[in-house]
Amino acid sequence: MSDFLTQFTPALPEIFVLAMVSLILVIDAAVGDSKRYIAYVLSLATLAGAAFLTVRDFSTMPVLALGGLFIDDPLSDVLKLFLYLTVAIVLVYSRDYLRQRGLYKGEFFVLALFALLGMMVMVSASHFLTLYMGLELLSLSLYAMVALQRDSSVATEAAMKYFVLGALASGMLLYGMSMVYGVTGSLALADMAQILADGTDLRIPLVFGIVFIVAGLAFKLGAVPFHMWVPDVYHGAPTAMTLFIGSAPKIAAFALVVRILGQGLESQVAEWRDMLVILAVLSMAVGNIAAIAQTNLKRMLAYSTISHMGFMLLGILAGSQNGYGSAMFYVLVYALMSLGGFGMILLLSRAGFEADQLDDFKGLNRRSPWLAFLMLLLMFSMAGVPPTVGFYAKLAVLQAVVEIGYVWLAVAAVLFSLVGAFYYLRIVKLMYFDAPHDTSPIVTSPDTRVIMSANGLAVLALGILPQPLMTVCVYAIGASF
Amino acid sequence: MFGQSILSLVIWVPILAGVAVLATGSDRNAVLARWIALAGALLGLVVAVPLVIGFDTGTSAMQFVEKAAWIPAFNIHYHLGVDGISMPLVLLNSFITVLVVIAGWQVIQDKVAQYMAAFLIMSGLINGVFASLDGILFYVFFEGMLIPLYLIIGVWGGPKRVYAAFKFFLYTLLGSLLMLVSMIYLYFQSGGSFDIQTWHTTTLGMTAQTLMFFAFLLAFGVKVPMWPVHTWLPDAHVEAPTGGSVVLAAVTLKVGAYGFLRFILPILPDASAEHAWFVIALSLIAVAYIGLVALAQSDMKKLIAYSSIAHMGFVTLGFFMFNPLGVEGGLVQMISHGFVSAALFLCIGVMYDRLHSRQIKDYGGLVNKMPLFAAFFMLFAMANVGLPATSGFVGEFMVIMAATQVNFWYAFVAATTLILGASYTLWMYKRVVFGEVTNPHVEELTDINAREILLLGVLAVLVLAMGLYPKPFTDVMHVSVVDLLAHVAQSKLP
Amino acid sequence: MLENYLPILLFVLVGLAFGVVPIVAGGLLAPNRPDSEKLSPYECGFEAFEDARMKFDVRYYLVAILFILFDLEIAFLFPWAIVLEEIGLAGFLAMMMFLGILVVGFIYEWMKGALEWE
Amino acid sequence: MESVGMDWTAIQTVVWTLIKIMALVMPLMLGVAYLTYAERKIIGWMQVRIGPNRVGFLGLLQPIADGLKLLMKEIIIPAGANRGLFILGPILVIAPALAAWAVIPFTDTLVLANINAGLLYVMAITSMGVYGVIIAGWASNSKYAFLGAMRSAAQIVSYEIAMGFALVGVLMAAQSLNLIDIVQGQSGGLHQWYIWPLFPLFVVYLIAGVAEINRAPFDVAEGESEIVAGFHVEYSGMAFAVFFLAEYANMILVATLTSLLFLGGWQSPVPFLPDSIVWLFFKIGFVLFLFLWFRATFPRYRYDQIMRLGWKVFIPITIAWIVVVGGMMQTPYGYLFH
Amino acid sequence: MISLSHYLVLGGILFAISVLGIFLNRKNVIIILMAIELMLLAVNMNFIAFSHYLGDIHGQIFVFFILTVAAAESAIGLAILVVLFRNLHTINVDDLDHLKG
Repeated sequence: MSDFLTQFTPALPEIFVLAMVSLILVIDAAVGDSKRYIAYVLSLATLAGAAFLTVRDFSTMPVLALGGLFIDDPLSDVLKLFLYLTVAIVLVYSRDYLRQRGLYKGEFFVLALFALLGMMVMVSASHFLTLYMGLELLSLSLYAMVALQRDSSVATEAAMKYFVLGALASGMLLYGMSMVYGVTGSLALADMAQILADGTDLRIPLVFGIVFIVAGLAFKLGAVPFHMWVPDVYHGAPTAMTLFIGSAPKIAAFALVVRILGQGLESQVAEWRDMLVILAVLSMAVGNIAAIAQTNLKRMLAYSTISHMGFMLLGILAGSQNGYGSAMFYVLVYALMSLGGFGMILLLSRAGFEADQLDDFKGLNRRSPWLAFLMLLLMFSMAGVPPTVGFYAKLAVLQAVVEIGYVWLAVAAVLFSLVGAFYYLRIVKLMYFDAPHDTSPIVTSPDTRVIMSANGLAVLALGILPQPLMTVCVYAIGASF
Repeated sequence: MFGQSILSLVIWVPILAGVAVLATGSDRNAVLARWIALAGALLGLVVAVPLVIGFDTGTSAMQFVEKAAWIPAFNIHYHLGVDGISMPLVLLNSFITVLVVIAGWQVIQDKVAQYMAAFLIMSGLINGVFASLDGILFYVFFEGMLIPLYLIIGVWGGPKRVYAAFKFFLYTLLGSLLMLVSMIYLYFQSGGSFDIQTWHTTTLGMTAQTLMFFAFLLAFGVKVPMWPVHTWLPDAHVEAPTGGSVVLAAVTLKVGAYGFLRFILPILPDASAEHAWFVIALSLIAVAYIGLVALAQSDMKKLIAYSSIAHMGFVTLGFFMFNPLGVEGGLVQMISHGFVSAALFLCIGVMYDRLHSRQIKDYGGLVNKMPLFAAFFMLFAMANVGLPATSGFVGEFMVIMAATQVNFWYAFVAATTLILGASYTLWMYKRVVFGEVTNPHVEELTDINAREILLLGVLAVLVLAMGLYPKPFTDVMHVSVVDLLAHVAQSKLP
Repeated sequence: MLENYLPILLFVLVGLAFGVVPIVAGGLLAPNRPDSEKLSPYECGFEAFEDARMKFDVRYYLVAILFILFDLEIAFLFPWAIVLEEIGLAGFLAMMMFLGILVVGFIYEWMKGALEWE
Repeated sequence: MESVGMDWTAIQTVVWTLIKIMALVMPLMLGVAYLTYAERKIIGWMQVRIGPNRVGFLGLLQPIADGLKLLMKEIIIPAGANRGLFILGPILVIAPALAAWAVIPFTDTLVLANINAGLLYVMAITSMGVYGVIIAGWASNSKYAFLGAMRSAAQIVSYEIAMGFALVGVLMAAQSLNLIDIVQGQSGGLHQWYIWPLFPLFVVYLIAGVAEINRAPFDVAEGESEIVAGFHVEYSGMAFAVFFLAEYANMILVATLTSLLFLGGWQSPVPFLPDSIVWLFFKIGFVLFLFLWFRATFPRYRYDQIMRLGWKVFIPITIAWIVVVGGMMQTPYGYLFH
Repeated sequence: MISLSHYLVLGGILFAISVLGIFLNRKNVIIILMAIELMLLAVNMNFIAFSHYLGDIHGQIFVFFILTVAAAESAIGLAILVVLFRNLHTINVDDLDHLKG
């Protein structure tokens, strides 16, 4: 009996979140619309509680649990803490926006927390089954979140597209998994890695499986040529949902990629590296070039996401601890910037008005110098200009790529990031050089303003002192591999 | 008390002052912002003074060194230090900052705090560029200064400011990104170090050297700017406010030239020697061709901008002569150009503030209305031409001498600039200052005020001092230059 | 093992035959004199005035969706129920967690009125 | 030549199996026929009427006459109907109703296919019937048929959940999906029958069974007074007869399953009497009588009441009882539930 | 005798059909939903075949979970479809073209 219960200890944060989501679901349905703050406060409390549990049981070495399905290692614990933080910020930013649009429902919190749970399972997965279950819990929650704005035709259309392509991606991933299972006879990543390291003569089905797995992962990441859904979904979804989709799930997607390619298929790096190279180059190229043509900020940031995912893949494809560490750093930094970028759209939006057109940012410096300054930091960070943290993210992945001798890839990457700089600069130009065409005052709640300030300044502070975050990433990867 | 961290102070005092200025907020507190800015700039200059007093001219080693681990994950250090090459540049920058703040005192009425802060922050960053001994630290400052400069051009510039700001930013970024890749490559070649001095002793194959040579050349060449990647400069100058132009010409361009000395020559000596002809060719084209282009300008600012390009051609030419005279000549030319171009842009600013035009044809007969100004303007024009007894003469003379030692034809082509420079500068001066007053607006002009006299006066003293007695300047840099050339002479091939 | 399923296959075929044969027989034996009045849908005696394949209440969809979900949970319960004796308390508790989550979902549906018909 | 020999054995097996199948189906059909007769008679008695009494002795030939009459009626396929699907509907309804019988045991040994997944098979095959209903309703191109089909389908799937949960209880007690094992788990007399420990599940199963086959009082899908005859309003002649056959075959099937799962199947209620197939027939008869009794007694439920009963009463009851059974099995009193 | 590769080829064919169904179908979103289900079934086919030939039960357990997820997925897919239809009054794939740019 006690054995039965102790095996759940590593998964305590997950269990806690699940219990709390269930509670919130029922409580919110019971108290109704007038007391929505209960769900809000409980959600934040859940995140805090989960963070407490994660920190309390922080494991300094990998611990397998639940019959090898679940792993509690420093990587998962660190990523989880960032997930809590990201989701918490999303909840704060979204509050006013959702309330003004009648989307401030208990379902939003429940879906967000379920998505979080899925992500937690993903980052702690050591088995194809848990990976898949976590991924689907995340994906299904996200589909529903996008469709939460039931009376909006663009939102539902975005949800449909997201759903179809997301399901397709899952299917591809599963198909690849089935092939790898057939070759190795195992679904557990560690066993699989062991068997593959010993060598197998079933090369063809194995490569076949890897191709499908990589394609599935690329779909989930939104890497070109599997990126079609990203702009449509980012554009069509209510901005609060876009904020969510654009931040935390990227962290989980990183975990997914590292777990499968870095841990399970570690020995097959030669097989998947070339595929990732193609994906990365295409993503950086298409993402950055297509972004220039956009007039909608959400759409522009969607293409920018594509290019950032391409950059993140640079770190992964190095196939080394350094590479994974740099990709982790990249993805955490990206989540931070993405939160700020979409958060700014939320902050500037009002009831009946979406600040998602580029023109809405015109003359922001005159309307609110502080917000403009924060946005400036975020944009320069996305462009990778020091002294913002985005620079170190790029530095880290470029270094990983040069380390394996792919200097040409690094050169290509910086050339594309130059293209990227153009459209980030354009935002700064709109905010600083142009006259505002909307002079209505910007109303924000104090707490969102504080968080946004912290978010923007974090980009600068981490840019001046990036070491702590890097230490965390290096430690998490180093202690988990 | 701060003896161990003078360089840090030189960097951070202006930046913190900039933040303090920003904190004054809206234009209601413009006066306060101006005074804080002036105080910050002066303080920045004051903390730089110990660099001169305490400088040991007898050693080529780095002085005032500070070193602390910054990003251990990549072995990146907060590593500062100056030698005879960089110390004068730090001082130049700190000095120009004060001028810029004063220059913008009345002209800038819109978003004063942001304007002043941008300049102060940029000043700190540029000091950082000159003082960095760690590659990534250098890169951070090098890139970071783009942000304030981009805003300065874009927010307070003229009608084509957006175009100019973009062009400037993207050109520079292109070069520096390639440099970044090179630095990462160097990191691995040097066994995991971003230390610039370590790189000076790192062996590199010829192919790698060549590729990196061109990467660095692009990065610094854009900043210098060298022909044919110079086109952002005229645009940026024309559109930038006076302070922007001053900083751009007097300091920013030096950052590019400095990179040649700190990176290209010592790290890639073999490639530098191999491709010296290329740089020399570009420099000579800049000197001669750009001189001709300048002749055709009707906009005074553009004219001075092109003249800057030509003068910077001298600098790079001097560097690639690989002898002390050439390198020192180039350095002197850098400092001199810093004063002269700053002064000229200030002069144009003085006129622009009164008439809101930079077109030569809108002026004429200024001497009648602004005799004092005409005198200052004359001095600086002469310095730009390279008349003996002005600072401009010293640098150009040294470079031409050095070129003669290497190849007569280099010297010959370089010398054409004396003629061309005299032509466009003096022709402009004549059209603007002399002649009849044709424009009714010129009738209403008043001579320069005390603030302007102070600015131009200080610069005039410096220009004359450097022209008459350049020895203290060359003394400071001599040992470092000799040491640098010793490095350059040593092959880095494995 | 597999031969046990032969009768089943045959039985399914027989079942289909029991559907086909009477209809064919009816078609052959019974008179067949269609006319347009006779062929019009009977409905409730009135003439039909629009296509019968109309939109229907979205609640039918809801029932279908809920059915899919619950039916699958039953699929999990079946094997569990059979081996409950062997897997003991741990197995029981594991399934209780599962059922607990299911019940939460059920309560939520109930509260949200998904189970209300009118 | 060997292959020919093998073919011969195979053919022999097939033919022999077909014969057995017919031996099962024919009595079943007869049962269906006389169930309709019994229904009319019993309900007649309950309502103090006589029921059919003209054709044959006591009206015993009435079902035959009905069948012949239907055979001679024209099968009308309405204009606008989808012909293929219109015909397919009834076939898809009757085929599962019969095929389910393949695994039903009548005694320890008398079973056509003794498969381990017997109960699962029954569940699977019977739930196919709903396709026929929906296809029939949709193909008819008639609003009432369509509405009836939708109602019927929603009702069937709703009660299928409760039914499934109820079966989970049986499985927990029997620990086997094999129907013979399930019956043998109830050996030892009346008190061993699963009806006692699983009484709530028994009730749910019985009522859900009635609902599943659209019998009164859950016959809103047909609802003569509301939507004429539901999904088969447009059917006539033998096409209608097939639906009719299927409904009664399903009734007998549910009664049989109830007997097997809860009432000890062919086992004798008392130790001193031998187990026999007769017991099974008796129990089936009893359950069928209950069905008829319900029809005669209860007024028709309203549709929303039906749905509420299924979702809000039965599902909670079954889940709760599963928890109780499972929990009790973890205690020393677990034997009570075996 | 039916060998592993037969199952795999069947799985592959089903998978290919479903992918084509998603990409070539321009008519009806429901067909896409069905194609998605088919895709998961193709995967299940693979898993079961491998599981059987490897003598390893885990593959079949995985199938169980895939089935569950497939059900949840189709539930959400249908729900989105209903909402979509209410907004657009169509489920034609070609009509889902409001998001462009």
